[in-house]
Amino acid sequence: RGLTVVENAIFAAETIHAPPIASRVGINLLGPALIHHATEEQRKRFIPKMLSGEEVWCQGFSEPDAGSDLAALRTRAEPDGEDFRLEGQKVWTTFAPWSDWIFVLARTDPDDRYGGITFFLVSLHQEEIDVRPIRQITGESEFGEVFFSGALAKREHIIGAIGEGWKIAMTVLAYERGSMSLAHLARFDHYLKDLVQGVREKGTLKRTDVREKIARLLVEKEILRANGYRTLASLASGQAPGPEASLEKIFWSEYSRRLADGALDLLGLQAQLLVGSPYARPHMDWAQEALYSRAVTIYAGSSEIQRNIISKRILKLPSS
Amino acid sequence: RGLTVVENAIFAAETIHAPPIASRVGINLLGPALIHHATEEQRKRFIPKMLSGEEVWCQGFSEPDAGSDLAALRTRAEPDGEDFRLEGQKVWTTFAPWSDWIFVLARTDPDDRYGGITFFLVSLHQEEIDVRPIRQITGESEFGEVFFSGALAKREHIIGAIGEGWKIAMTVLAYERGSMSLAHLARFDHYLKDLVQGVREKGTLKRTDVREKIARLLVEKEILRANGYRTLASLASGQAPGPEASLEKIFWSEYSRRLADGALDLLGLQAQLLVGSPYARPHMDWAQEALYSRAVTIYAGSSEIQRNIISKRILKLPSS
Amino acid sequence: MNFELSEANSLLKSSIREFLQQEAPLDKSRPVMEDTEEGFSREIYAKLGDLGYCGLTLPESEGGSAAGAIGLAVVLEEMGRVAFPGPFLDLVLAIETLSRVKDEPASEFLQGIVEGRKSVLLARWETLEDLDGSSLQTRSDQNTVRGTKLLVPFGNSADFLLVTAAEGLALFPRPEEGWKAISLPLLDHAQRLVEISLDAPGTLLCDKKTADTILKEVAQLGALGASALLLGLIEGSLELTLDYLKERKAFGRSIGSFQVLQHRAADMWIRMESCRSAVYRAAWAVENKQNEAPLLVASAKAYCGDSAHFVCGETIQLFGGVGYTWEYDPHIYYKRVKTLEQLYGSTRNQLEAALRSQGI
Amino acid sequence: MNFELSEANSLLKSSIREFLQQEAPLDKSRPVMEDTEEGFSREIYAKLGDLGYCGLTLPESEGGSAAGAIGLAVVLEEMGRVAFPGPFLDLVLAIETLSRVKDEPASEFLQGIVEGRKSVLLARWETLEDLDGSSLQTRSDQNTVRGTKLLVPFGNSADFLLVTAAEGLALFPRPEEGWKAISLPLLDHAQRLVEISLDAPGTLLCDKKTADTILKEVAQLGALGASALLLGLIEGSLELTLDYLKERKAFGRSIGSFQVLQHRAADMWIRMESCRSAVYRAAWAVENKQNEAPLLVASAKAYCGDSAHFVCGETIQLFGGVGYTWEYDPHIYYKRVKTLEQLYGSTRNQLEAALRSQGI
Repeated sequence: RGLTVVENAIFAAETIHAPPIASRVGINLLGPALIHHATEEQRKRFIPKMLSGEEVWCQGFSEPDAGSDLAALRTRAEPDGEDFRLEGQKVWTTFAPWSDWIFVLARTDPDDRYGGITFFLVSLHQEEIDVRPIRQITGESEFGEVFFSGALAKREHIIGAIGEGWKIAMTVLAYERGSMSLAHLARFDHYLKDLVQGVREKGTLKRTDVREKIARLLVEKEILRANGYRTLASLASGQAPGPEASLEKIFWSEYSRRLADGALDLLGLQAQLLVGSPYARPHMDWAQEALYSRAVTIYAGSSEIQRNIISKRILKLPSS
Repeated sequence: RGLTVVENAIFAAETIHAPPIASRVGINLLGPALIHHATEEQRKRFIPKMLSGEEVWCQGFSEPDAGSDLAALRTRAEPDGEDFRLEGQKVWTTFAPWSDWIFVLARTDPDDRYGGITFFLVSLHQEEIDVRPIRQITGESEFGEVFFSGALAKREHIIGAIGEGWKIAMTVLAYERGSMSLAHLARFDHYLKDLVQGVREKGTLKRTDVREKIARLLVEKEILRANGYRTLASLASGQAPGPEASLEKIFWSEYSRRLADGALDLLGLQAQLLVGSPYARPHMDWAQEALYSRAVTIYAGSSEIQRNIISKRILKLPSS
Repeated sequence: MNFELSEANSLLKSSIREFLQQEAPLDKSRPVMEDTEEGFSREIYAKLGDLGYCGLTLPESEGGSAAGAIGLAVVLEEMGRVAFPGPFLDLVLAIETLSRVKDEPASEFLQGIVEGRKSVLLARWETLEDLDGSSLQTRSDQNTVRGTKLLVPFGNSADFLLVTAAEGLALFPRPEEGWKAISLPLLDHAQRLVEISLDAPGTLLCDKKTADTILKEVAQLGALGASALLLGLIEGSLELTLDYLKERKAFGRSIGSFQVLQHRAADMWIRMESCRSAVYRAAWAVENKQNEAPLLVASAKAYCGDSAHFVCGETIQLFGGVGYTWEYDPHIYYKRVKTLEQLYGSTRNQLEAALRSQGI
Repeated sequence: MNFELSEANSLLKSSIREFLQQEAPLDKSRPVMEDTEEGFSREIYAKLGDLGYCGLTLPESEGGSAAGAIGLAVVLEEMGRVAFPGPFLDLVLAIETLSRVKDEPASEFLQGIVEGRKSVLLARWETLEDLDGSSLQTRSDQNTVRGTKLLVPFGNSADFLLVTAAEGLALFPRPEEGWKAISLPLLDHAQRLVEISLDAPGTLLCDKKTADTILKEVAQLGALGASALLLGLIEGSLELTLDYLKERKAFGRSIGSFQVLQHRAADMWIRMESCRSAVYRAAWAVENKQNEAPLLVASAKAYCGDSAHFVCGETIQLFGGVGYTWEYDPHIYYKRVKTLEQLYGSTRNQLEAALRSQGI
């Protein structure tokens, strides 16, 4: 029956040290959606191979003109007998180059902004799909673009009903925003240790300016953990995550930037030396992390989008 | 012929140490407007007594429902033979309780948001005007509300033409925002000296966290000075201040908050003791300054209004 | 760890909230802060005593309601929300100290204090730096206490003082003679901080070593309590802000519809929720004697202090002109925050304590 | 003080801008940064030499154009705007050093360098901390230089090195033997930082005392130059941002119409204008040998560093997804800023220097 949310977070926390394992997108993002919205057959068909890593998943949500404004997506699903054919393009698809399946939001009704979106599971192993990696500012290519030109999307692989895609996507995004923060904490614990060690070796750990900055990073990390436990407690008690998940997404992503910027400040040029270069920190690539930390406030709903959600859906502030 | 802008700033810089002298509003704010827009007679009538301090001026712009949105002002000027009668209320009028004259923006046309505003010079010594002081969070009452019930506003004391009030008000606000920052610098130099002295006496001037914070306050003060010189140079070369003045207003007002907050952080509870209380800093009332520094980002156009001006009028970013 | 309040604590929350709405809504409290010499209402404190709030944290055996650290946080959060004036937290800390001194002279009259009939306050500090109070100048023998204590909140109203002295902890009934109090007016006009010079009869309750252990535990409770107060102040201040954003109009629309102000409010809300997580996680750790308690309490105090400064300061900004007037309430919250940032372990000291707790 | 550029400097500004638009617009420079070993185009540097830019700050008597500190700032601001690759500033600093060493071996070939035919670079640092270079391990006598220098920007491409040694400043022609360079790949892929180990013939140009005086003056010019580069990077990055804000659409409107992004852009603009004031006020003070020069240069470098980090970082954020791709330009600016924050007097060292200049 898939992982429970708690197991999910623990799993993520345990695996975070390992190099990004491709099955994480499936387990952490699609997993909860299947548990909440899929049929028994669909779960039987997909969850075991997802857990075993036999089938690797990627997420087909964003499009070149539908980033922050996800509902502007234009990928079309045209009926073809029982099934559908996909026409369009997805972008920022993490792990796309190594995936077997993709879960896709596509339009089954061009005129209904939200109600016209359907959630498909689609095999990437077909000629009508072209995957091109995108190079990131780190130099790596963890994600890519996916082009659909008449790709087959089977009716039996639609999750929920036709037109329910937006609702299901919101579940996926909420889990992406919420339950992941404990997973990131494992990274941050590890990083902060390296920073303290680096400062100690540099001989500046006694400087009060250094101490204050490290203390703030330590304190905020504990706040992040407290928030994470709270979300986890409410998820564990069965509630699907709501707009509150935006708090966690903002907090962990902006913390990760403060942490990396802090390290570049406190460790100086050493933290900008790529791993492998002489004098670099041996076990922590601060340069890459500093760049990566610029991405996390953008993907899975930018900080700006999260603040819109909070002010509109939680604080109920009026629209102009 | 009134003070030149340079003299104006120097004058302000020299007088800033003295207790707020009531003639400053007239000289710094109305002065430039008279020089740019008044007739020779009007200048002869008003500027000498303004400079001598014989006639004290206050500014009647804001209203209870026209703060940030100044053009929403509703004080009416009804024709009465040659002259006009004022009906309405002004608020946040600095020095109102001690003033002889007030320069007022009033509506001569209810239907023309900008073009319906006229700039009047009005004597406060008449029964149809009631001035009530407003108590501030510092406990003092430097400003007040002014109620007009049929107060006489003479045609000969209109500055510029009827309906030109908005344009003239913009000159006043630009000078208020621009040329004052060097005046404030004199205060900030004085305050930062006291902070350094206080920290020295506290014995924490050697702490690197304290040093970094003081250094940033010192550096930003020099940036503020550089900006001020630049504005002054362009004003001195004859240009009336434009939207760029918003930069200065934002910088000096937000700096004054950082400076006061920094002192309360670095001096600890001592900085919160009111002057006169044992153990307080003898010559600097940081507690009052900390409160006052919350006001400066609000009056003369809040920081939010200034950023609107910059993004719209300088960066030409589109309206939705 | 669970964030749901126990049934007992939810009940506690609703009762104290109801009590404060009845007895001390801000409009009733403001005249007390502004126009009375003592700065709080003895009458209301007596009622709090009758209802058992003063003995909140004491075991039932000592006439307390054993509400523990979480219960204390619940009550103080509500008091912060209405900026409740007076030395409630200080009273609780003094009572906690007394109850930890297992010694007759203490428990003898503890009852009267728990019932709010008499007040006792801690006089710990001798410098402006709120530090651990090592190297004390105050001297005490079996019969007299001699010295000067700084920063006694509402000290002028105390019937008894618990004084830290070089020899240990001394109990000091307010005398006719040999008691000089100088008030130290602060930015926060609701505070009644005094410096007290003593030279009068008092009793030594325990030696320095015992006193230090006890005061360390009590200081942790103080920092936790102050964090809960700060959380409450944030809640009260943000509530004012949201109401104002919704009703105030400018440029022909409610100012709450401007995206810049919406995001500011979102940031304030994020701080509030994060402080809540921090306070209750720390309270839980203290109540359950977790090893991480020192880290979590220090983190909560430091983070709540910074957050409250931000939230209550932004409230003034978002209120615009009226936010700077005495008449409106935002300054009440802002000023209270400024005092709490410094007392019960200043932000700077808590940050250092957090590092130490991790051996850094 | 006057912020209007002199006629000569306005002319200088338009000529260098035109030159860079011609020879080194960012789309032409990117392959040079990304795919070449040296990381810059010798051809373009030779042209800069021919046009007299390398000798920019030298007196006419030495074949320079005596543009002074303001002229240098003007040129570097334009180079920053297009993220011009290579060691131009380092070249100028080395030339300034040589011209200050009034000594035959220097001026002898200075001409060739000023004309951009040969390159000379300073090798000052021996630790990762960019400090004043006291306690040097490198040794030099009349005939040889022996030691290891860290952080020589584009050092691999130098024909000559000016090496700081315990005995003074040594000139070091690149030999066949006794020269070992290890590259230190950085966050900024356009950088070519190397560590160089030397054990080969070189000439001592002046003693330590003279060297220290000269290097102090040159370091001031370096900090000023880096500030001007940072100002230019801010301008280039903000320009990208404003164009993108105006053309990119979301939720059916241009994203530049969202108030939150408008105010972000306003903050970026405020930083840019403030950096401009700071850089030209400092340049003016250096050129006119004002006493406040040390304070103003330190302030400019520290403030421009912080501001550029903010502005170029926000550019990535405002570009959204594409801002994180290699293909788009924001990362070029951001990465360059990160190196400049650390070199030519790190922000931390400049803040300390600012205090010292005021006797604090």
